[in-house]
Amino acid sequence: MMLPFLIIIPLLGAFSMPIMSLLGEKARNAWAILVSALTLGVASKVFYDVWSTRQLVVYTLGANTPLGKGVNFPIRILWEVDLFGALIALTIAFVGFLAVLYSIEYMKHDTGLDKYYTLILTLELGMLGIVITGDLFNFYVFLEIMSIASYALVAFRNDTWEGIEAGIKYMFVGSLASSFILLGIALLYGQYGTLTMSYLAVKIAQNPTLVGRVALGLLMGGLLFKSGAVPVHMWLSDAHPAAPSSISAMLSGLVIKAGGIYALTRIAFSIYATSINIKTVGWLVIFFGCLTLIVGNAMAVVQTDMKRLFAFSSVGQIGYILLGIGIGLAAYGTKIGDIALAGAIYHTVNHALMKALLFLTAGAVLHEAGTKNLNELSGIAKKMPFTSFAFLVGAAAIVGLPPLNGFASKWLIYESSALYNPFLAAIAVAGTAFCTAAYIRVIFTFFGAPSEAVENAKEPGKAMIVPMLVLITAIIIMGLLPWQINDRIMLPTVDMLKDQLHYVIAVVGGA
Amino acid sequence: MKRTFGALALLFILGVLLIVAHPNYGLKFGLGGKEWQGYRYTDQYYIEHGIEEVGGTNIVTDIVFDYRGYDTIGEATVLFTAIAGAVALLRRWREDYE
Amino acid sequence: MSEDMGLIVKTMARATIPLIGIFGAYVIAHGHITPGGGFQGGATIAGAGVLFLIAFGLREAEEHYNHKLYSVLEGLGGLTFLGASMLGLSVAFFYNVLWHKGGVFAGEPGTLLSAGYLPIMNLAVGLKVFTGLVSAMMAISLYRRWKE
Amino acid sequence: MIPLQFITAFLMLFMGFYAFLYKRNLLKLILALDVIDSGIHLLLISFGYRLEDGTLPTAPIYTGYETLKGTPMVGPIPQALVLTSIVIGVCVLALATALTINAYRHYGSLDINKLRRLRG
Repeated sequence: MMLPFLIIIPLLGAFSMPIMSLLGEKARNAWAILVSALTLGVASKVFYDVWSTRQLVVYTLGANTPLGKGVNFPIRILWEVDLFGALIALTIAFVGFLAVLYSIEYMKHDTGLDKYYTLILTLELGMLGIVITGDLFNFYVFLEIMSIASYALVAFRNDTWEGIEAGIKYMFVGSLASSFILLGIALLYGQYGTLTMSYLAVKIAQNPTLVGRVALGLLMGGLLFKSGAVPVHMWLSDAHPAAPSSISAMLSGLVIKAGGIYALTRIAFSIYATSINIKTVGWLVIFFGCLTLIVGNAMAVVQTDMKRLFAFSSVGQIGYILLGIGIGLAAYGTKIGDIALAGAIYHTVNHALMKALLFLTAGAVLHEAGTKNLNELSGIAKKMPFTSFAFLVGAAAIVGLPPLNGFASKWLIYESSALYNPFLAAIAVAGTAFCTAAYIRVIFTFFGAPSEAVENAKEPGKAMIVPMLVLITAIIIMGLLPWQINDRIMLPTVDMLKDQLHYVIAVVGGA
Repeated sequence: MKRTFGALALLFILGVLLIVAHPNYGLKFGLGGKEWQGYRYTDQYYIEHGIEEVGGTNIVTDIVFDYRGYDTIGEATVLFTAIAGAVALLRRWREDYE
Repeated sequence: MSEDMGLIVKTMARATIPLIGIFGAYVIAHGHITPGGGFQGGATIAGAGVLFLIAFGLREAEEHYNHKLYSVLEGLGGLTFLGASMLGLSVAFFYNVLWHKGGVFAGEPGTLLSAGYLPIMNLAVGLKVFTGLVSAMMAISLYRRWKE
Repeated sequence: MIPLQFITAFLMLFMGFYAFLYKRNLLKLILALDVIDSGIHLLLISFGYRLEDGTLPTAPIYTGYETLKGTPMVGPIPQALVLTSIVIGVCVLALATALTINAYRHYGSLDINKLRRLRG
């Protein structure tokens, strides 16, 4: 079974990095690329298995069945990979591989690089661990691995004050959020005695108590912190611009998705789906989604720093995804809920690709022109035609122009919000208006009159061009056949996600 | 303004948690025979089957390394990452090399 | 760190550091029988490292501390841990094959060589925690003192 | 009545979050992180306590296998979870210290309000 290798290979890569760095830079870089390429291979194999068989994969660590001898409750940690987890794992491995490839060239002038590659592999490992685990405390441990690796990587350039300040703010907010999540998990263990998500769903369904609701509130609060919802998004608008661009591509594209959105969805749909009045939780998530939508995109318009603009637009897009999940929760049984959820999941994958591309282009511009300030960067298209083309594709996709992949997922969210409650559709469209305004402004600076900061800018090296090229082709391919993707991948994902009964029987029924 | 909002939220959380800690609304402390079986059935399983399934007489280490060994390898990775991060953050600045 | 801790502290440190090391090794090796384990034992031995730094000063500690070696040892500890967990991969990722299938590590519970791969993992984690904590301590104490 | 263990755990949590609202020194905030972690650990450990009709429980370690077979034992899972969570707390503290040392070198002060150059 290939599933354990999804964790073994990055772990092997991370632990052996100090040894490989003894053999010199070339060997270390090649080893990092090899490990992330292998992880991508394993992730696509796992995704293909789950997708072709439409079967939930349950893998117990340490025995064949999770249940103890002669008892009906699970006692071991188990992995429970459904289509949603496998899809996000594939996105993580794909964007992670491109980020490692990109940072070979981009981080060439930095010091302390063998620690950098250790941290980037561990960041990818943490996210992969979150996405496949079926045990709540294990989810917390891998959330901490991901968070600690991202704290260190945000502040990796310790000789710049932005890096240190953003790192400290990100660390304190992140640690508070993790403490909330640990408190929620502790309360759940205290009340129900088990840590396995599926058996917890059974116990909560049997006697939903006040402790269960308080724990859900704490977990939701912690995870909204982690996914950068509005009242607590300040860390995100500082951390993502200050990090090196290959890292902010992974941060914006993957970390807030695997550590925030995926966890929110898994807890809401696989543990608590039937045992709470799901409408209020749905409306709560919708409220935060709309708030994030408006504030994120509105703040993006007024930014002068390119990467801060992208960071705020990430906050805005997270608002879309939260809106989709909120409607999916509020209209739980109906067709509208399915469409909204399919749109949210589809948008998670799309946004990961789009935002990674945008941050990689910003990195290329920063690498060559040396400045992020939009006012000084006008007219860069003449000097760096390919990067500007890449930026154009990314901006068009994120705004939602038809031939590219952003259109399909945003359209699903519009459609479901319009059907469910026209007021939400109005907010969603307003958000897109702000987003379009922000990106048009950047496009104009790209194609304006060349300024002096841009004189000596030229195309970046090959290792930075290839990831951008791959991302462009991925976005265009996903854009050309959106409805096939939606029907064959996204809707089955939604069905498996909402099928809580099967999620539970796969474990408790003795896999 | 932000502080007072934060303080109010904090007091609210403390109040909710204290309600949850009350025996007849939520969590119980010092559980006895039948209640112990009801609430801590997994602990009871480990105490009874720990030795024959793992072989170590220290049940906590049995759990840490065999039943929940995957947590501990995640744990070792957390330690590995934090040490790599701390050493990376405390390295020389680029200007120190001149 | 130029001032010296004096002869008394040095001789006391010379006397106690080996003892702390032995006690830490005991806690690691007997992790699966008596209270303790890889993490606690490794931290105890790292305590001996801190005592060495305080008693003998930074310059002395810097000579004995080779950063490359410590990070390689840390990686090695992690790889041993991973290797021990992959022994039973045919059945499942963390399958305790040394205990279930008998062999050297399948002694009577309570003896040293029992509990399957637990002793190997304890040693690996002990090595990892010791080298990790000492290299973190040295990184913090050497910060900006590399010039003098 | 609310057991004393839970009250102490939640008060430690309250102290930790209080420090984040009102204290400005970075080192105090780092210590507050540790206080919050210790509060949650106390809460977790107190879930494992067991009282079998008055007899005090022992640690779940079978030193002499025959003698301890029947005696009530404290729950081992919270101890395993707290062991993992303590090491996570140590790692967060190590990283926070490294960041604070660099911040002191950049800003010359440990006051978090001085770290305001990035518009929040």
